[in-house]
Amino acid sequence: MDSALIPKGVKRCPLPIFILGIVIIGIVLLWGVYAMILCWLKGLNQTNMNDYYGFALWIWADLAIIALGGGAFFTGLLRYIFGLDELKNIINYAVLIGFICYSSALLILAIDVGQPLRSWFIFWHANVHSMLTEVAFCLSCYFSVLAIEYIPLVLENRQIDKIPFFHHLGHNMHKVMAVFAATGAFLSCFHQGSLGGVAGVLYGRPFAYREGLLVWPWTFFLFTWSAAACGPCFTILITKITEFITGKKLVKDNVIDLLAKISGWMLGSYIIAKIIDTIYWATVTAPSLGFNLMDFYKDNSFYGIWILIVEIAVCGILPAVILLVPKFRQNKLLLYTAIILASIGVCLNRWVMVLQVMAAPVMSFDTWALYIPSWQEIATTILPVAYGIILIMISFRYLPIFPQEKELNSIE
Amino acid sequence: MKIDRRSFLSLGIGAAAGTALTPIPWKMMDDSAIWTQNWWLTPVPAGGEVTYKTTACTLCPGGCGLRIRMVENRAIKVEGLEKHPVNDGGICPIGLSGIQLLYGGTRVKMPLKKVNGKFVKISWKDAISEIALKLKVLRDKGDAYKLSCLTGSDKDVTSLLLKRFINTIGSNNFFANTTISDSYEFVIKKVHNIEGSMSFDLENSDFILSFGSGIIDGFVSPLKMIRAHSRIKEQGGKIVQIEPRLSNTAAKADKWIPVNPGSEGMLALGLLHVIVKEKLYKSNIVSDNTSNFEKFRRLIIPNTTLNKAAETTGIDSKTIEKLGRGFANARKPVAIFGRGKGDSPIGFGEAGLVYILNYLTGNINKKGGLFITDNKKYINWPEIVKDEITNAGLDKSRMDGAGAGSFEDTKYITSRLADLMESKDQKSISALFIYNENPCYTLSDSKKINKAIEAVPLVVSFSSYLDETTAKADYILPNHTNLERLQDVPSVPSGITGGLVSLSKPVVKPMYDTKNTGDVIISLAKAMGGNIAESFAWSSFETCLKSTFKDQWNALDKDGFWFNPGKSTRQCPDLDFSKLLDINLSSIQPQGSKSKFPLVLIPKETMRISSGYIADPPFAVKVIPDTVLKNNDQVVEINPETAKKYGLHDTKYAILTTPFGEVKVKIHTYNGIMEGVIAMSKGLGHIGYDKFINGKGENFNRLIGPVEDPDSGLDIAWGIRAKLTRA
Amino acid sequence: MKKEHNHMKNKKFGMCIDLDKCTGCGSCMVACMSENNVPFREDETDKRKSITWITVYKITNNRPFPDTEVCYMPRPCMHCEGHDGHSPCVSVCPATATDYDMATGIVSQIYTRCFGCRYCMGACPYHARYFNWWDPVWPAEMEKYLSPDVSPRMRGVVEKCNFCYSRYQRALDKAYCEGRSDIEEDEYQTACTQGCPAGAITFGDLNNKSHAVYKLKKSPNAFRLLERLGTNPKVYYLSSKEWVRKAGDNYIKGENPKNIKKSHH
Amino acid sequence: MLPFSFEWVWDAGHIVFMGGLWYSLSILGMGMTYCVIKTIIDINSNDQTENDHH
Repeated sequence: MDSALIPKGVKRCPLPIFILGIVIIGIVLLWGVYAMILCWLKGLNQTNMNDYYGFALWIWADLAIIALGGGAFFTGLLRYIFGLDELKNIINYAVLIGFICYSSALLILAIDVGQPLRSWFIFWHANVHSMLTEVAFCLSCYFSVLAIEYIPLVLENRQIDKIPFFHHLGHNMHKVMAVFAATGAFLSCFHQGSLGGVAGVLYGRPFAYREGLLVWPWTFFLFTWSAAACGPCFTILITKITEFITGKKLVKDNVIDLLAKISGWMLGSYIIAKIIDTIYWATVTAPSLGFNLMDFYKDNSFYGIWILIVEIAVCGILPAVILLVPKFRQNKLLLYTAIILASIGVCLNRWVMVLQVMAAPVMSFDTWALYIPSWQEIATTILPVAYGIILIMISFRYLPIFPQEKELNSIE
Repeated sequence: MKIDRRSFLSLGIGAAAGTALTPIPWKMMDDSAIWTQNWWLTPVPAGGEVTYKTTACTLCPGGCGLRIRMVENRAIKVEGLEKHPVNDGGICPIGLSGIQLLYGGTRVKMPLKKVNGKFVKISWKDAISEIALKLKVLRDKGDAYKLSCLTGSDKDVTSLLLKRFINTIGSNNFFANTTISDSYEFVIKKVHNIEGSMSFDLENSDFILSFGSGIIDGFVSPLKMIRAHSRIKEQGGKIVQIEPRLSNTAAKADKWIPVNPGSEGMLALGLLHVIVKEKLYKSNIVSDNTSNFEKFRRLIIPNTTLNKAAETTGIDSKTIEKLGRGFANARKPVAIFGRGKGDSPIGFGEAGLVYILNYLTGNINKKGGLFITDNKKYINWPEIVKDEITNAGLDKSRMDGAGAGSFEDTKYITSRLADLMESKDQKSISALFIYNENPCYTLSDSKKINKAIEAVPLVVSFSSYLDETTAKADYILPNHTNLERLQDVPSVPSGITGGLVSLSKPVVKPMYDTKNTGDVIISLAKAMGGNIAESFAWSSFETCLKSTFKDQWNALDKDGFWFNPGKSTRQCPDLDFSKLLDINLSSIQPQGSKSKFPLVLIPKETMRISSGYIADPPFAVKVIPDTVLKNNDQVVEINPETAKKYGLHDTKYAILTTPFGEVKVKIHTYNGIMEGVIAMSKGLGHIGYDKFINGKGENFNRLIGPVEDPDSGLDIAWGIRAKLTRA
Repeated sequence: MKKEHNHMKNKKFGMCIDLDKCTGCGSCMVACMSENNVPFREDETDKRKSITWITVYKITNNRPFPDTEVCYMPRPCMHCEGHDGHSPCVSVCPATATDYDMATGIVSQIYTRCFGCRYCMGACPYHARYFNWWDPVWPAEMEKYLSPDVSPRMRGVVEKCNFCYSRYQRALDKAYCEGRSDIEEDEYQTACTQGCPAGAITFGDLNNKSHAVYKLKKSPNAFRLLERLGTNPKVYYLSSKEWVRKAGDNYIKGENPKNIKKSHH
Repeated sequence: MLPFSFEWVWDAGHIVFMGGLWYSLSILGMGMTYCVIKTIIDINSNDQTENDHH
């Protein structure tokens, strides 16, 4: 029925199955939309956030999905600026995943603020000294970059491509894509960094506070680095999941291997920097403010030192080693382990840098604040996942996302 | 033209681009800012000229002066009146929240009559004539004495008008809520045989020995006490707090001595033992000739006294000796007594001994000591006009037995009210007026009172609020509330050594169809006619007040208070020790069997919870800590060791049982409480009022029963035996 | 800024709270709510959602019975100066909805500018900032008592203590009408200072030698909360008890508070 | 955001930050404008050659 829209030379599942899939995911989406509307109409009392937990699940989700969406900017940087041409076979998907992550982040932010109708104040009355301002500006600018990068792909749809204007537009945009990608990389570095800065500048919160370079705390650089390291892992992960669901090989192993190798180097170097940062913070910064490392990991039922070990050793060193050693990363099972661990690691890092910052007491007589999100928060956090799946389903069905698909899956 | 995909897309893009170029999106953004700033759910308070009005607080016996900030004719904020002898600009959380009682949703808005169990509107005129008719019937039947009245105090003009009214009708059965002041008066009467009360000059003392008095927890005149406390801190005075629990007062004291609940009297005896045995008392105070001192001396000097004191109180004898010496050797020591806020009287056994402790240090009527204040009333009304019925009624003795026989020095025995209300015989209450009091909530064993009051044929409440008792009334004749009404506010003596009266003046016009109770009584008297009308010759309550205060009225009207420092002290005659020879300390033991109820429940009183007639307004409820009230659950304090012993855990539920009832509570473990003791905040668990106070926590008074002091007959119920089990 | 210096010396309003006198009665909290149109709800027992610009903390020395000690600690906004007005919260607000006023040292909050991102709340280690989780509702006739000097806040914005700035404005207006260029110490006092029955709170200009706070802050018993973080707060506490003074900051085991160099007074 | 809003200060922070912002926005804007204009030109030049196909 919709075969006219499906790219030439590839096979897609029958339309009813596709629609059924959309409907199933759509129900989850609607659940999220309902929660979102509740939050907008009734206010943030729908959440379990409180005055101790001003930043909670949503901000974590924002930080995490932006870090995971970091694959787009880093792959773009490698492809367009450093000229790693093989990556053109995965860049489309990286861009799509990035686009989903960033649009989701913006949506969550729009729910998260107390007065959504005033969100534009962040631009209009910008306080340039605030990390959040930097985040907002770079985030929205980079989102337009992603949109610009995604448009040519949409224009490649069989029917749209027939229209000369769109055909030429897509062609012309491809030609100048390097400029956009460069701008995107620049913006992305800054907002990934400033997201790190959000916690790092909080000098009233010894758990988060870091010294740094000029106006940027060390977390600024660590966040950019970790996003560049783990974003591509997430891109590979989603690619592998897509391959599994569609039952097709979509990207050649050498492309994956190249990206995995680069991720390995990034992750390895990142984790060394992270270890140095942690040691300096634990032995110099925190003690100068009156805290022992263990003060941040005791007297509560959740945040133990295990979280630091898991983040650095299990989700940092281990995947870095796997990705760096060719023998390991060429083992499928180990590769999957590594990319999953790396993705979890970066999410865990963001969790710690948002929620544990809020949970840890600062005043000597204050107590730990633990928090469990309300269903509305969970639903609105799942909402972007559902939205992402739907967008991927539609894009995959109607757009030539994987240039190698035709070659790898010839139709008899 | 055919609309194909292409033209549709171009049209869409064109429209979007076109709109972006118009001012529409920018205008909408601008509008959204304005709209969210004038969010329709957020009120915009009207402005106007700011003025200040002087009045006095009627929400507790403290008698603070108030300054109300007005914007046009709206009361905006309650502030303390500067230079007022009680509070000098300070103000407590309840007083501050008074504004919410005025404008809040708990008000009775018009006179109401109960018909078939439901309140219906009634006019003032009808209500008064109906009640007058019922009283006439009562008089005609010869049951005039069965009219009774319960008020919050017997010092203010309105309460005394009520007393005069029921006296004129022909009844002696006037009751006022009994407090620690009744114990003070009782002791003075007993040992000196004079009318008087006590006042403690804490701020000038250098050693304050407090037998559980919540000096900064709302004791009698809370603001005066808190201010005195600050002076003590400035001047370096020493405070020793004797209490089973680390109350705020104990926390701020220089020394906290935990004592077994109820054994404070024994400690006083132990201290007296030390002081008398070691002859540490002022020699000019007692000599061998002082009547019966020698007998008293011989009674207490055996070492068994000290040992027994140490055993009962749980304080070792060394500490008692040291404390006794320290107290006696201080330059200006004073011992203050009355537990917590002083809401309940204490037994003569304890009160008498602590008084002697003061007496022997020679601090009576001395700076920094204990002052005997004059109880002389400022009321000087003409005698009531009596008819035969009046005379017949007044010849009868009080139904509760106060003022006669062994209780001849006692004014009211409120603990017998429930029985009098329920009983069907001669000694029964047929009509009850209730003013500024909420017995269904505040009296011990409130469950019984709630049942008993239903047996009274005519209950008239003058309350401004729909409280527990008022809900059970047959008629509600709502008084103007605070900030609306004219009322004298006599100061309670504790802490104030001079004569002081403040005036509560209306700062706003009455919001609803309410009437000053003073005016209602005068109208009711006039409706009764005859000698009763003649006894109430005033044209209005205001003229009554003016004629009562005569010369003081100008000061009251102008400054809001009349103060004459030092005027009201009384000479201290010699002390008769004979009354102390057979002192009774046994009744202080908490009720209940130790085997069944291994723990002792004591009340916890704080400035943030009003535990009397007035319930906590929303602001005050808001500042109640979550270790006292969590959601709607009452939280009780116990020592972590006790918790461990009974398998109880912090923040978890438990069942609290006493001989009088059982409630579900939450546990809060706290190091600042003795093992085996449970502390529960008083003043919660209301069921009248509105959702901002209702159903929050449990009523402490429901868990205790009345305890009659064998000497005074006063209800000295305070703590009780209890048990906690895991829920 | 320089012009202002020549014209009139900058003020630095601050507080000294005597913890030996504070009785924990809660008047300051209620006085503040009443002065500043703070709303209330049916259930306020979740203290982490309850708006109390000044909050009284109950702190203990954590010793077992009977050596337990308790101290109350009222905590208004500290109006941190940080380093040259770089207070923890002001620097992070993305929409310039909160400001450090160099002329008074007061950290203000512009409710109509705030869009509720709550970053400032995360930045404040004192939990002095509160979010309006609900629309404010004043039941019955209670809207009548709202003060026109302070605008009620709408849902979804952050609010906090502003040292009763509206009282400062009134005092300035009065002085201006009377032809004076400056106000006296007692003309501008916060609601909590005025209401405190114990007289535990002293408020004034920390830069003005004739003000009571100037002397009090130099007491050997004076300390500030979390000085080591460099927040440079303008609220001083006085306590004669060492454990209370020590509770004002965090110390590593074995550290002697006396040897710790703290940021400038 | 704009030099005439009152938060605007001509200090290094503002110049660097806003400079970066407006620079990026300009590149994006100019890039897209270029693509659109180029496309319109392309279509017009192609129209002649491709007309026959329709």
